[in-house]
Amino acid sequence: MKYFAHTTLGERCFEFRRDGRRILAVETLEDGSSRTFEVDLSPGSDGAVSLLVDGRNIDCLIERAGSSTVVQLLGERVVLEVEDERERAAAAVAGHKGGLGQLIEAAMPGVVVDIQCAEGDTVVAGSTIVILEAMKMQNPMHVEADGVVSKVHVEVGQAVSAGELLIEIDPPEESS
Amino acid sequence: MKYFAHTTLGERCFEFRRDGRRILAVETLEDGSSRTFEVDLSPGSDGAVSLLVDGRNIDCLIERAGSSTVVQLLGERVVLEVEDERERAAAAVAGHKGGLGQLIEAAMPGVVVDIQCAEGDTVVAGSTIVILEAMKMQNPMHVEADGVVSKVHVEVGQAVSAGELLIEIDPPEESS
Amino acid sequence: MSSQNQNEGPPFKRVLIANRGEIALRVMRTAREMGIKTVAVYSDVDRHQLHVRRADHAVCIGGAAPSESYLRGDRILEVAKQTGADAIHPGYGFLSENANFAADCAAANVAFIGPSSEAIRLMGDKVEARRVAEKAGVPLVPGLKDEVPEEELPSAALGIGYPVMLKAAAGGGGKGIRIVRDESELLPAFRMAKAEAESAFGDGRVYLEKFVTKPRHVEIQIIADQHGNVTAWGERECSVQRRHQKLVEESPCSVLEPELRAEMEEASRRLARAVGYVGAGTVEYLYSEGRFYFLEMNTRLQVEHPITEERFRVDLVREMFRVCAGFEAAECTEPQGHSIEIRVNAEDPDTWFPSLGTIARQNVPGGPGVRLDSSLYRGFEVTPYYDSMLAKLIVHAQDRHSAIERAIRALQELRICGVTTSTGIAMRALQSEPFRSGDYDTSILETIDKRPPEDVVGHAALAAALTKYLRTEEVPVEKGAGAGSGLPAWTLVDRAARLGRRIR
Amino acid sequence: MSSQNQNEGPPFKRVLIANRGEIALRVMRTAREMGIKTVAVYSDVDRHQLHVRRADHAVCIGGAAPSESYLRGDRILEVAKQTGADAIHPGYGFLSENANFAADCAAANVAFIGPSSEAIRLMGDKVEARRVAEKAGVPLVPGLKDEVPEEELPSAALGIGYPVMLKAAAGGGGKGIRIVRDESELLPAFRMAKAEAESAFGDGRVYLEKFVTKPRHVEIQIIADQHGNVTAWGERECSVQRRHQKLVEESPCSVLEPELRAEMEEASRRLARAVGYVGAGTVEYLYSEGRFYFLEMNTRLQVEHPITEERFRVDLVREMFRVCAGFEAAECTEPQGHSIEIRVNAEDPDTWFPSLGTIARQNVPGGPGVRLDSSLYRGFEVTPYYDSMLAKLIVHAQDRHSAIERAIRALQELRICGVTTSTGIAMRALQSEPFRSGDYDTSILETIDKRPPEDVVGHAALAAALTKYLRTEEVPVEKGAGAGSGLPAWTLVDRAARLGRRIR
Repeated sequence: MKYFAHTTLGERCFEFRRDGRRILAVETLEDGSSRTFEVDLSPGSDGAVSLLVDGRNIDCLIERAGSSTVVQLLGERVVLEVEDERERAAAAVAGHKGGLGQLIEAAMPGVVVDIQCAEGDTVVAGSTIVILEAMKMQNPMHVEADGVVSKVHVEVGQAVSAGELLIEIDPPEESS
Repeated sequence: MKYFAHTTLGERCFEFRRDGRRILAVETLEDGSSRTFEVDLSPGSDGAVSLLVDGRNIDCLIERAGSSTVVQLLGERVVLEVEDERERAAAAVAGHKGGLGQLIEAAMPGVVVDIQCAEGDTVVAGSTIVILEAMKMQNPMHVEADGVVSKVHVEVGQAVSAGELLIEIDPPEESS
Repeated sequence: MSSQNQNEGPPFKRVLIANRGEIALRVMRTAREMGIKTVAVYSDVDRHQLHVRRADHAVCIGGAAPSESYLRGDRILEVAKQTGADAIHPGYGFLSENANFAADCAAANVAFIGPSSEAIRLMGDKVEARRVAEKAGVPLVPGLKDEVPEEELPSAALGIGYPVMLKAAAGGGGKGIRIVRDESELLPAFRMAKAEAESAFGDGRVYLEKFVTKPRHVEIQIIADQHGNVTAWGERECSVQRRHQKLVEESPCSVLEPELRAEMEEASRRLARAVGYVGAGTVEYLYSEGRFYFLEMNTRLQVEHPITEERFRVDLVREMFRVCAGFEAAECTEPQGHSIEIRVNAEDPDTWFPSLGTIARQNVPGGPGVRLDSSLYRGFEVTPYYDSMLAKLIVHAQDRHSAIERAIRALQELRICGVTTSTGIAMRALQSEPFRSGDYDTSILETIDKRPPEDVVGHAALAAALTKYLRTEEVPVEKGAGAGSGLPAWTLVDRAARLGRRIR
Repeated sequence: MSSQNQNEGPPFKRVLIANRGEIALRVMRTAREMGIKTVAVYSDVDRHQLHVRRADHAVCIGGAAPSESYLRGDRILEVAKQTGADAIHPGYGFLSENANFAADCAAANVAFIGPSSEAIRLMGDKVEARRVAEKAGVPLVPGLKDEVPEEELPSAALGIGYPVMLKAAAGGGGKGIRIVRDESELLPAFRMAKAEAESAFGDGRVYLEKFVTKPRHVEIQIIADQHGNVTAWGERECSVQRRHQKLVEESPCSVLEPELRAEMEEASRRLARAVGYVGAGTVEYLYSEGRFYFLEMNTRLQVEHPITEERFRVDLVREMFRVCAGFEAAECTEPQGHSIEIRVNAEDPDTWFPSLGTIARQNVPGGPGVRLDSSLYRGFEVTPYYDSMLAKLIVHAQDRHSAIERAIRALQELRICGVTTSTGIAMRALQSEPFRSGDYDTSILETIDKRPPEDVVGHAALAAALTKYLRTEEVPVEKGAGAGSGLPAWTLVDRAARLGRRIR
């Protein structure tokens, strides 16, 4: 079965095959060609996973965060999503991505110090919509995709807990 | 219920009583008098236990090792045994301590390089009875109490695993 | 000045540390080494924090909100009295620059490990501090305190030196600012700025100030004693900042000439003398292309003090205790090599939001030239109540190049699970061309590429895909030799922390 | 001699580290900082060891027994060739003092990071080493190589100087040794020793040797380059030993006068020159009341090298790479302050048996002046295959008193669960009067009280009793604030390790 890893630098596609203790990994490249390497995996009780890829060592620590996977290696933190063939097929059936509304939730407990929109406003991706104060810092929260504010659930001065719904945004009218 | 802690520096006797979040500890001293102090306990997911005894902090880490308790604090490692009143009573019924035979077991995996006794030998407490080689070191194993060697289970050159029975010693004849 | 004398004996009997986190631990370590007993104070939620567990005594002083605990000077002084503490070390933040608290300590006859209440007050008032600095001959950013008539503007600008900045009196946050590079632009810019300010703020006053190009944050560490000695311990460069928060600091500053360093040290000493300073203090400057301008003086121990300690092999906390107790300040030693500090903050590197959660595990770096000042333990909870700085990684090496390599190596060894930290962005800064060359300023984090390198992303993709394969196709994995526990071999560390919605 | 030049570039492309544990990590850290790629080799049971996980490449070379892996020079050289390594660092132990392996490396055109095969061979043969040392004017323990007739004995003993020792040629382990303090005792003692030796060993030969009173182990660190420069980096005192294994080391030696240090350094340089030494090496001496006597030369990196590194701020591994690549040895720097190393061995402090088990958790020390060179991680298994040294704790401070206090403070912070370690006994040594005063010798561990202090035992008793109370009477304990996980509040850490039968 194919595994697709979505990263900030594009998608990578792998297939794996057991060969005794070793695992063979086949990566399909963009031009359709592929390369194979031998992988030796050592998972540890300290949470670290040591991978030897053709003798080259990749020492990493893997956490799950919701649907994402976070990989720490060489002092870097890489956030990515991995999907297998079945999941990809299921997602395709479930409908096209995008064009859905957004829910702006509080990323941390804090106090709402500014709301930069009102219901009915058109907002554009990247714009600041709410500012939360937490840990003595002003934390702006941004809109991820264009849309129209359908509901504002909070007011300035209100204390909110992590995950609390702040604002609902509908997709822009022309695309829904 | 009373708790008795046997240490290398003698025995300590405590009783405890809940008082909301706090615990009151009463220590019975050797002269029969007692002293009371307030204890505030904070156990942590990192295995450490912080005790505040009348505001004085005792930061320790407690492990069990068989019937013993190992307490690490202030860079010291204290091995002791704790018994409650019920256990003490049960032990008293089960009969007097001592006078029992000893089993000399391998404290670690290794190779037997010397056996300094034969079956029928009288051995005295503290004498070396077997030497195990492990980690490139010669590790002498000692007799804990006087007795007579009743059975030697191993021979020189034999590899043994941790806990393997090496030698059995009966109590000295006059005392059994 | 005397050099330190190991036979002095403890300068205090018992010190209350009116702080939490890594700085409370930092102070306790030195106190313990000096034979001074320590008293921790803590809020309800901090019972299990290391600063409580490492203290000789600990007393709860109130609720989680700082205003109910760590800022309660009255309660803290009461605890000091109860526990017989003859000194209070305030750390940084909280009560450390509170002139009233320092005065209260003095009145209660408990030594405040810091300068006098008056010195704190003077340096804490920005206007007053500038006035004192100017009087002491410490250079300020040249500018006019009042608006001048249009006809006097050109000569005033010439006096200040181009480029200059026109600033709306009522402006803020960068609004209403115009940069003027030569005289021909001056009057048109002035008129437009005035009109803009009028319409935007209803206040047309516009001031003239030197525009500091390529500003770098460079600060001088001083220690002053009660005998009139003020010693200066070189500089720290803190230009790697985001949202005016320092992220990476280094010492020495790679572009500071010895003559200018001597000038800055001398200016700092003059300022300290002008306010009768006693204790450790830091004078912050803007450095720009061979010139320096006074920003402010911090009348306390600075977060980044360890890089000075590593280069000079001085224990600044020890010196604070010593000079406060009346001993003479230690003689300045010869600095060696290069030191870098990386702050480990619980925050998302993309959004710079605080990252809350529980520390599931951590791997700490070690080996030569690596120091970690950390408040972390397994199970540590990052809460919204306090500062998001969890730890400081400090390295020292023989030269700047080696120190950078060592910092990178140590960051590769450091792993914290359960929250997201700022170390990734520090790694980017350390590996960036501007930082490596030394030619950077306070804008560095805005200009560099913040994405992880491509090969690292590729390896992460492979590791993540392989892990999913093992979970999905349920292959019985032989445990790696030495793996130890009975955990299923491919068990992933599950994030206790709830991540924000950004990552989807 | 040149000072180090940061523009030299990496001296090697890729180094294979023919070792494991903390020393493999130590070498890798410097290699990584210098831009040298690293190749780890490992045995079957070491797949998850940190030295494998921190390397750029890793290759399995065989079974757990050293003879099947880390001692397989042929296999290791093969891996070096396969992976393109142009250098091999042997660490200490294993192949580090194997003259044949050094020769094989040379023949295979792979740089052996150490001296020539010939130098290893000469210094490895005790008789040969004494001969070379004597020729180079390095003082040996005075004594006679042959038995002398009774009538010549008094003048010979006078020449050597009292006290002298009579040693049976066939004796060993202290048997057949008699100490003679003045001439009146000499002949009677000689006759008795002879008779005893005859009856005990069937060999009546008895030799005369200087009896070294209050012996201290003091060693000199040298670095020699290929240009004839031999630099000496002061001494390390390693007299805190048990079973001839060092446990605590310090630098400088508290009783060494500068003149004698200079003499010892000069003698060490002469010895190094006599064998054409290149690389880092250590000349070990017995020091006794103002005199020193050659013991042996270790032709490799020493376990306790970090205390020299801390005082001189030199990276000895870096220097090994440099001189091996043909660069000139770094100029010696001025040493500062005092440094102490504590070895953390997995062993029972009473029986000195190795303590096997799995590391369930560890808390590592931090803050100023603390360095940890450790191979530990959570889940690390202490096996009987390899050395029981798990980690080294190194501290540095401005003077000896502060260094001792810092070492104690750091040991208080260090906690290792799952095995028993030697740190308790190190704590006893550091707190003992002989160590604190500096007036100690190699017998120190036999003479000091090894029991923990009474108040500590009392607190441990209370903590253990309270914990049992909570478990037994099953009181619902409120979780301490910040405790974090969902563990039952009073859950004890259960020892995975099986403890020996001594503790019952």
